[in-house]
Amino acid sequence: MALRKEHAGPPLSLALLLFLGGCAQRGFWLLHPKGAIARTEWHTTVLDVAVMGGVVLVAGGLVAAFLWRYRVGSGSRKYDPTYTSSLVIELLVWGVPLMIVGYLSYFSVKSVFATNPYNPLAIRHALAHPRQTDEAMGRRADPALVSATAPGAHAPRALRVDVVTTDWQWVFIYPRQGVATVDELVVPVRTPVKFDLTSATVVNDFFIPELVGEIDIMPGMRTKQAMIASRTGLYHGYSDDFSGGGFSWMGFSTHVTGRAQFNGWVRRVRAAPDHLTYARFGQIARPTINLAQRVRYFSQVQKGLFDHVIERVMEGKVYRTPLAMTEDMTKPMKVRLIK
Amino acid sequence: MSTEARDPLQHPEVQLARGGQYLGTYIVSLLLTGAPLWLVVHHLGTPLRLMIVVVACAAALTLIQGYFWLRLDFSRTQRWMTAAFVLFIPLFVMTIGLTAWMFATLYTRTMIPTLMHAPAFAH
Amino acid sequence: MSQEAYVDPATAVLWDQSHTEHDMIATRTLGFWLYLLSDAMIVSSLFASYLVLDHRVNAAAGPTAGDVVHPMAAFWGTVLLFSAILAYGAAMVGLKRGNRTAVLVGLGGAFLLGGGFLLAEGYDFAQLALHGMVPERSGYLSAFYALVLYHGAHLVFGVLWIAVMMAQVARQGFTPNVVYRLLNLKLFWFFQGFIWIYVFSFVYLAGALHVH
Amino acid sequence: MLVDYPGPWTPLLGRLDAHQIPLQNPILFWTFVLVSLGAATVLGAVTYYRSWGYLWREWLTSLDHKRIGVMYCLLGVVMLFRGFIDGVMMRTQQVMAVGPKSPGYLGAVHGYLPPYHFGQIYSAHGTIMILFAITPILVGIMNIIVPLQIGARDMAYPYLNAVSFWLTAAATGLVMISLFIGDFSHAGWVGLSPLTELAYSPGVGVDYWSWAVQIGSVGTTLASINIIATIIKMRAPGMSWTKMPIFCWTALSTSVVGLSSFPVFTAAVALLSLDRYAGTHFFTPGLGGNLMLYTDLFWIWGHPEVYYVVLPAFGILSEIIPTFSEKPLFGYITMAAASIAIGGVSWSVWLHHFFTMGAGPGVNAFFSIASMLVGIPTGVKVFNWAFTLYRGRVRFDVPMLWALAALVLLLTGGLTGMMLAMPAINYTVHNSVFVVAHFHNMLNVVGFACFGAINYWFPKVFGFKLDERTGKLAFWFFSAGTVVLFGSMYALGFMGMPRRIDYIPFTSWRPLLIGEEVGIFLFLIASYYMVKQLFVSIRDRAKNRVTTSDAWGTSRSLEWLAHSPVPFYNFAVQPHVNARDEWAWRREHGLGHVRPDHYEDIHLPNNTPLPLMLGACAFALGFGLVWRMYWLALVSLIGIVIIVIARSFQDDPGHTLPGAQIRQMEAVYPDIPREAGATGGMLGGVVARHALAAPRSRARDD
Repeated sequence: MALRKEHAGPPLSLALLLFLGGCAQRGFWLLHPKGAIARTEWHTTVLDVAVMGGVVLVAGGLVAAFLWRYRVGSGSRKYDPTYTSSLVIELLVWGVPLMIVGYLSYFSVKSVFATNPYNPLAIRHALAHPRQTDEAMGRRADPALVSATAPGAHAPRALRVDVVTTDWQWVFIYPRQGVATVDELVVPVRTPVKFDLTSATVVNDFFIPELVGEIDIMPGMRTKQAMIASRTGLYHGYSDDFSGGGFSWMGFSTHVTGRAQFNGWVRRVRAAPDHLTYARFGQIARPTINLAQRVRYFSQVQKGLFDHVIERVMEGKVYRTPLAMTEDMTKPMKVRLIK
Repeated sequence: MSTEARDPLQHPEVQLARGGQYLGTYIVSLLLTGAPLWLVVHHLGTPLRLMIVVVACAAALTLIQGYFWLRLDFSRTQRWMTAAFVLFIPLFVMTIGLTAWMFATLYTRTMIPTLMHAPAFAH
Repeated sequence: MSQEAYVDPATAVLWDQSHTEHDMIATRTLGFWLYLLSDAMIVSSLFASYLVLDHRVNAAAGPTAGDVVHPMAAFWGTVLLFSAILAYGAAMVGLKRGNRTAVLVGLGGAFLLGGGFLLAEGYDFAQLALHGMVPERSGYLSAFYALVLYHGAHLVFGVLWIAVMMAQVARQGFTPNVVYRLLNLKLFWFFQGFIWIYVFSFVYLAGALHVH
Repeated sequence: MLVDYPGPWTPLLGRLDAHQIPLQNPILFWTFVLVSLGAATVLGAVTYYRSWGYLWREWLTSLDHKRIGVMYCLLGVVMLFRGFIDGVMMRTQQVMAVGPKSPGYLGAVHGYLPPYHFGQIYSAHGTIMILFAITPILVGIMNIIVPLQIGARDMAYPYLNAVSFWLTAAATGLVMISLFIGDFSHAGWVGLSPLTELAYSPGVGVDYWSWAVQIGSVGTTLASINIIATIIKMRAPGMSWTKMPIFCWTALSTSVVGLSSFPVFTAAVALLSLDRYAGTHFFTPGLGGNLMLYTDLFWIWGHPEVYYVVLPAFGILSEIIPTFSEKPLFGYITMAAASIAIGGVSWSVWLHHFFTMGAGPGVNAFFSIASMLVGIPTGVKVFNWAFTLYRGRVRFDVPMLWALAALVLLLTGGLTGMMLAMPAINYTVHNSVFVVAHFHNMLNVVGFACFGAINYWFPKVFGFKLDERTGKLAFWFFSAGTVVLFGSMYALGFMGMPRRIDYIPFTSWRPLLIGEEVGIFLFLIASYYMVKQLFVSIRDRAKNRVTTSDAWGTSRSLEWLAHSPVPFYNFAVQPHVNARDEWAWRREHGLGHVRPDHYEDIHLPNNTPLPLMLGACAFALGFGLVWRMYWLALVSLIGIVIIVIARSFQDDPGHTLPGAQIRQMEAVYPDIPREAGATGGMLGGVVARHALAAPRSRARDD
């Protein structure tokens, strides 16, 4: 994997890291990835910024130097209006960018496959080399994972989560566990998580900045995403593609927990009284703004609900946005607000 | 400064008209649309082969009609039109080709197989 | 790089001496040709839409290309359309000779044959609609109607334009303005045949083949 | 009633009824009051000064490319201001609505704008800035400058030129009237699909957006045709392709891009309208629609559109930098080649706007590489500009300041552009404010170039320079605002902040949002100085009047051979071109003041109100369709057809200006005595026809 090399990028990238590291630790989520995918993405960023930053510095430096040297009143006697072309310079200005673009293209293609949402090689890499991965994140390697991925051992079984977005909430279905939640995602640490995503209404975008990059969530279609989290903690996820009036409130909290805590959480959800049938889903899918991001649990999920949502959408099922919501801008929105 | 003074009928673009070529192109056009039609209607070949024939006939017709009807050649009168047309061809190809390509890869990934291959929701 | 040829300032020509005239007719036809090409971009986006939506998923369990297209009927349309173009070609030959009657007869022929094509197409679409194959039925049908009817709409416009040009030729004779409009109309009319090649091949013939 | 939509409908008024005029909304109410007062003032002033006749004869019915260009620019600047106000409102909302404890006003839960109002504002901001501000300004500049640079008397099709302008104006009118009658789209300037479908946007907002952009894009396509044909067919004798000014090369490239891409946009939005009006299923999620198809078609246009606006900006920089470096452009041939290459490559990169769609890695890799390729010719341009400065004599006049700042912005924009071209990076910043910062960075390159161009060519069009001191103040405040605002926005991008949110859930984003607010405040100060610059310049126009054709003394291309202000016939006799920088060549060889030895008759088209009427019909068509008043749409459509046919029967013969009269008019110019120059009037720097038609006692022979 090229990602190892990127980590030891040119000194410029280190300087940049230092500079950005100086920014407030909290908030600059992209700079502090907590998962293999996000880390690959960040390292690609650093590499790209370092290379292009060099080009920009050279170009900007040239412009600044020439402006200073040849400004009127600089005393420069080198005024030469006939200097209007040079084969060497032309070759350089075409050739060098071409080489740089070639160099970056190589890494671009490589990182495309590393972060390919349908089959991210970065996760395979993280599973194959847990020690490297954890050390790269500034952590001691997890002995459980190291032994689990030793030759002959089975990698931790991936967790499957089906994600359905509505106007404007998130429904997370855990098909193997048979439970579901609204607006809360809980996953175990150092375990690959595989998402299937679809939307009941309009296009959304699944994004947890510290863990995984974006993937579109489209009605009537099913996209996939995969991630692995290397540290426990609370991370913020939200939709990143405008989906109407409740878009700004369309967030979900992502808890990355230890394996035991995860199992405990699943047991807690299984005790919830509510069941998620297609009819119940229809209630959730009515335009609703979950202002306080109140979390709801469902102890049972109708089998094949995810596919059924897609099928119904393909048949033409829509959850209409009421006219009053869009027309009447002054009165509070005539929409279900969960406060 | 008046083109009006000149006889517009002497304009080279008016003089491009050629009755014989028009008629010949007409006959060839009917042949090149009729022949693939005949093959297709009578299923004379595998779909792939027939599709190749259809594409080849369309391409040939493009050249023939372009040259003999629209007079896209490199004469002084017509060269800008020809150049514009030739420059547009990659755009047609990219618009259609790249779109088809990206949706082909998208469909295989995002359309659920059971729904794709069966008339799943025929009631 | 390329150095310019040296012009001696002492003897240089500073102002136009040749009294070059702009060739109004060639300028107009070039602009109109550019318009046609930009219009062809609309057609190619419709083709792109058609190719994408010509898929089992997009038929929404409704009719697919094989059920919708009637290649034989489309071929008779093709004959009518190409004949209309040939008639216009005859008018252009007449124009070259300055023969007003020949131009009017050619235009009249193009008018009737183009109108015939439109009637045939209209009949075909009426049949489809009667069988419930309306554009609202599925994404595929929407794309099919949009593509074929966009071509048809051009022919409606073309037929209207031919009528206007017949009036202008009859009233004004071959003034430069009438001549450039006849040339533009020629480009327009011939170009519709061009586009029809693709509609016929990739909608009607390919539809009959079921290769998707 | 073709499709099922909620709400009442009457045959006469369609969906329109009294409560659609949102007077209960205080923001819109006061806007309405202010706009009405402003309009009343302008109309009153025109009436008071009895200028209706002048306005009608010299502007509204004019086919003169310079006047149409000026009207384009005026329209663009007004809309730039409107879009800017939208920007101020968005920044203010975002800085107010941070965290769950932030208060709400005027019916909003947080801040002062409810989500749908905020959605309309950002959609209007984007649509206006790109399609109705920057595009008209650039088309206006090309309209004025291209014919002058190639030594032509007018565009290839003066009538079509006016039609393009009035279609653009009609579209702009639709956007503006949506403020006060009904609402505007809330689905972004891109028209997010399927949010724009009737099920999710049941109001008329999306219809306003869709008809406005369709009418506007027809206008822009026609303008592109005009510019291409003008450059191909109307060049002055002697002007071979390698002697053509570089701005014309970029205008050519940009117009090719516009000609080929705008139709795709029209098609995409037209199909959307079919969905909304005829119940088809192009982009619906169900029943066989494909919503990504819209996104695809949109960006097939959308990305070339980016180059459509940036290429003329590059051309402007390539004109300003040599002038103020007193050197010819470095690497002319490669600069021309790079302009064409950018236009060409721009056609194969559009998928990078939806890398996250989930297409295969091969597709993403292809478009990633294609997108990066654009960086090569752009880099070439930057280095060639740098070497234009090399061994020059660099002066820092206002146009040069704008141009140099644009150059610097281009560097940062290029850096972030290369980031967005890599899918792995794109996945983390797509749809975040990072993207917003990137394209504002790039559009600011265009904006800076436009401000530079306005300062640079103003004396050519109006005969006097813009005020230097206020110009510099405006420049510095604008630059500071750009750095602060978009620097903060880039940083917020690294925090992962999504674009288009009207409520900010995380308080950690607040400090940078305050930074953005400070930035927009700096813009506010800059716009004050811009207005002041215009005011001061017009007030002191006698002092700032330019007395030679070459306002800057070191200009290079052919437009500086024409008088300042340019007379309505441009060049009394078409110049014969001998060199690449013809004006510089003549100046350096002492030929700058050599006049033609004889004058010939000039043939010019007559004014006509038909383009204005076409625009009015297009507006009525759009308005009728928005409100589904089908009778109005039908009547105005028939009106359009009748006008087109009527024009073809009219066969306007134009009018001829005798050579003797031109000799008299030309006599005014040699050293432009102050009083004589003043005859053009304030706006009529493009010297008014009637003022010159009268014989002049001071007229003398050359």
